[in-house]
Amino acid sequence: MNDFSASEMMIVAAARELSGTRVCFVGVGLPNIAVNLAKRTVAPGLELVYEAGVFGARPARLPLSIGDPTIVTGATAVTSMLELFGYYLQGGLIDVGFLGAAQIDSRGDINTTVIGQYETPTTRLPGSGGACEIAQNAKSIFVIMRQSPRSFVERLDFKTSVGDRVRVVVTDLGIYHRDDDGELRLGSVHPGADVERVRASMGWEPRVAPSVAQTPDPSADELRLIREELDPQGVYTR
Amino acid sequence: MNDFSASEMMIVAAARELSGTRVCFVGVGLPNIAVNLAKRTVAPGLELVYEAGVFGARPARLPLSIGDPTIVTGATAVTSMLELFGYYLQGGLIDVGFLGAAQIDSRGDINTTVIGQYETPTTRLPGSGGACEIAQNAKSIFVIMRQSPRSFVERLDFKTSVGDRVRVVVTDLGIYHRDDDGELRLGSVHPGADVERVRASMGWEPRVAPSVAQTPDPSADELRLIREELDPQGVYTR
Amino acid sequence: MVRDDGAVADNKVASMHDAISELVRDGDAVAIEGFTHLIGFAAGHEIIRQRKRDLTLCRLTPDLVYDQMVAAGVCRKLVFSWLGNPGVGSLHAIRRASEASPPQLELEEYSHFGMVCRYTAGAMNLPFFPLRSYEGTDLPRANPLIRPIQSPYSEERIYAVPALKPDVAIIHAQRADAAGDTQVWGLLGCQKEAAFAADRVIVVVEELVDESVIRADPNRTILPGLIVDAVVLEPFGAHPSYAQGYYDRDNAFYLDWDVISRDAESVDRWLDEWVIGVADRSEYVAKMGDARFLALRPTPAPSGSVDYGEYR
Amino acid sequence: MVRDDGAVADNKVASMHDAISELVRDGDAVAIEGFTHLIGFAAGHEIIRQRKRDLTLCRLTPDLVYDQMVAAGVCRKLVFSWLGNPGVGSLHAIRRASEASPPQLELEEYSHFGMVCRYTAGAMNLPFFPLRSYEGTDLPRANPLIRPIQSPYSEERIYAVPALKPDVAIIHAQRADAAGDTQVWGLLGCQKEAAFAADRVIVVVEELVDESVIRADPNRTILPGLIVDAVVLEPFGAHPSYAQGYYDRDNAFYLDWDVISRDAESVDRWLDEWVIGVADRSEYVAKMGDARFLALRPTPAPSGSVDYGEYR
Repeated sequence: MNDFSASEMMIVAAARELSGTRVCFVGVGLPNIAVNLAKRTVAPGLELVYEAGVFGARPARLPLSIGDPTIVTGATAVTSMLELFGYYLQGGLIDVGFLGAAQIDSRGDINTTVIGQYETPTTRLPGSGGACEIAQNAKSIFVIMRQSPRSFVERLDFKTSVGDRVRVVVTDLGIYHRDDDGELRLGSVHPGADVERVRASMGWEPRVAPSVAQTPDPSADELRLIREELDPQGVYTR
Repeated sequence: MNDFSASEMMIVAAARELSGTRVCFVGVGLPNIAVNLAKRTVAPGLELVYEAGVFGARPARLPLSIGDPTIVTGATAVTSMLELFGYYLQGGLIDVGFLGAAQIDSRGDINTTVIGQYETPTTRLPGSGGACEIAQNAKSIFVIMRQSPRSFVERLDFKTSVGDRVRVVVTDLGIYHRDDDGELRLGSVHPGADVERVRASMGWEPRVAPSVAQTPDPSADELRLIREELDPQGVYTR
Repeated sequence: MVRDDGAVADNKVASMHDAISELVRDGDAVAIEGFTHLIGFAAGHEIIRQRKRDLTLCRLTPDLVYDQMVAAGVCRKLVFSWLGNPGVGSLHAIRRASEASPPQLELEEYSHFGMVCRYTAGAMNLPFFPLRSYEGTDLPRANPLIRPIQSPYSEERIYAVPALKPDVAIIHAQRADAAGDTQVWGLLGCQKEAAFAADRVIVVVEELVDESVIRADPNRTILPGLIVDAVVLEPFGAHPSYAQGYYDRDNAFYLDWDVISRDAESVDRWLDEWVIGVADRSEYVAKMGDARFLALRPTPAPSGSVDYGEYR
Repeated sequence: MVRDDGAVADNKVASMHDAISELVRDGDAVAIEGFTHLIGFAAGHEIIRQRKRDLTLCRLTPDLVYDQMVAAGVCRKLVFSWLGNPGVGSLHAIRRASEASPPQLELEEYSHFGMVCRYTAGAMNLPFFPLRSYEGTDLPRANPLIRPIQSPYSEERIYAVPALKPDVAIIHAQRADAAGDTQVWGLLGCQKEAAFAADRVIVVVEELVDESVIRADPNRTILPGLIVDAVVLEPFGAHPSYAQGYYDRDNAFYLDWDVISRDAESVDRWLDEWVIGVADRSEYVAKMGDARFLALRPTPAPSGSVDYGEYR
């Protein structure tokens, strides 16, 4: 058995869910590594789209931010943000969008705006960015986030993005899919976790699949790709 | 006295009216020659804009159509038509737009759509093209057209473009400006014409300036520029 | 086809015959866009040869290509904004059809900006696009799809046009790679908007280039292969219109058409000889003769190169 | 300045000091745009040095430049869509001001696409722009300027945002000529829209080039000199952000700022040393040292040249 970090497990789990996906709106950090891992494993035809205005990026290094110059050089197309959001995203060409969340609820609705009251927040978060329209226009949404009773909440302090199109939520403990009536359902727990620990790490009583699987360990090949090619300095994965 | 054609007189009269103009939406044919003549005489800072998507054109030859490749090579900027019409025209950057007309009325309203009933026209004309939005968004409108009782009409068969921003109408017989209450007023008659002949060549009783001027003849220099540089083959001017 | 990143790219290269045959269907709304520049004559002629029927043809300026298609009987309806032979005069075949009693051709008309906004709404998946036009004119009465819209921020009322989503867009371009990543320079018209608005896209190019040529200058790309269904290599496929840097507009033909098209029979003879009577565009080009195309060739005017920088 | 066509072109070249002094006024709405790429730090620092007051600062991502400007006290209100240190964490100075009780900074927030649409409406002189966003979220409640709009073509209701017309837009670019004709490659963000929407425009460039360089590739032009009021030559003026093909993002500084900005006093010290304490950007560049900029230089990746053709 390989030794691996929680971040590596999240990346691998998200990458596997991208099997066969064609067009993916990439965020920085873990989603970026997950998408690049998927492209090298389960989704070789994957096209990377960055909200900054890039389609078909082929970054020569791990992008440091959402708008790194390495996502431009060698890309298929660079466009204005009006066209990227208008023609690509709102035009319906994005299969999967990745979102992070400070808070998520059982419906997949997301808060990235404030903790506390909107007018007098205890914590001012970054806000929507493109999340609000990505959630409404990408065909499906992947969420990658660590779970805890503070992040998996019964009631959001603010609804920044709707959960209607959330398909998968990958956390440090397990994998959820949205079921037919729109509730997140725990389908798999990662190695080292179990359903009880998952339950204790969230603010609502989760739906649980009849037979919860254990997420397969990251393979040696997946770990090698992450460690040697995608994040050799371990910026995001250690 | 120089010998000159009616078209040459129209070109020269329109060019003189462009004195000091900065940004001009150019059409093909006579307006194109008039604008280029103005740039070489009374408006050296004139920027040529073509609806096809060109700002700051510097055509090396007389453009054959509204979208000749010679308006692109060496231009300042080439844009999509969305941006040309949206950011330049609707954005309020165009000082003068040129329009032609099959019919015009005493308010400067223009018909370029049909003669006869719209559904069953006796003559199907080209339609609006960009005229309708040029008339609404350029700061002022120049019309160049030949006048006759069939083109200067009391009642348009169809209103394609509104006359609110029409400033000058140059015909083969004279020059009209729109007066304070929005009626075209004859201010000048070309050499060889007189007020009576003008009156006989239109479908309404025109307002006439208290002292109608005679349009000065085209100068030798103006004629040389037209004949040697702008339309050496005489496509539009003979 | 294996790309240098190891992924397998679609090879969408097809003959014009196959592209039109598979992607253009009777009854379709078709947009062969290109404003004076890069007009897809080769595609239009192939549609005539394949005797497609009941097409709704969309274009700002129907130009000679739609005049020929209307004359050939493939078109039921035109959606347009300016109906003329640019710089020359009328489109006589279209006029004959629309002035006939009863009219042989349905017309739905906008202004240039209205048409551009319609494609843009289609590309953006918006139900409508707002614009400042039509106020005080007879156009909204002539076309009830031009409708007023109230600003949510003032008492101001402007106009809207509805999204236009053609079944097929056909775009002529200077170059593309086999996956359909397409680059254009010179006039851009509204080809990008029309293509993103359409269900299916055919790209016809002067040159088929390696993917690396496209990726060296990603700001020059107007369409990603993602939305392209077929790539057809057809040099001189925009003749008698022009391709910036490749060939000039063949103005003599625009003048000739003014004469040919004044009479229905002479149009038929022309179509028989130059469209129906040739197998494809390369036969048309051969028949036109090298000398004609040589005379249309401009001298070079290079753009110069910029540096994107390699960031590793 | 006499151009080769005999016309006299405006020479708009100015020092950063004069451009900011003449064109940015207390109380203005200012947009220093550039999405991760070409962020106008040199201009932001000059605004701080000139102690402008009560500015409304507009930007999708306020980034470090607005964090510094807020800390320096030039800003009354932010209009934005994503408030963070990209790839690093929070903007601490802005958080301190907005989490203070009572808040020291007014916030007006949209989404990225909402901000882009606001500038686009401004550029197009439209009162609003429609978009598919905000449905079912709390954002329209938090910001009542996000309003529903009914399609004139169906029962469908989407959302609209109002036009944003800044008093001043400040755009950093790779190159421009003396008249302000400006070219950018790499990420384009929404600089074109912001500039066309603004009353006044300052362009800051890495290189001042002859008009002939611009005119050789007109499709590369994002702004015509027509809408530009001043052109400032300021190499490395976007540092610590980047200029495609010229220098890389100085990520070490983004990480450093995360530490510096956690404490108001250390921010003041930094501003004293690197902004107030230097006369201009060239002094800042000299103080940073050549080695730092040398390390940010990419290797070449040329776009290649295309042919526009000379048509006479």
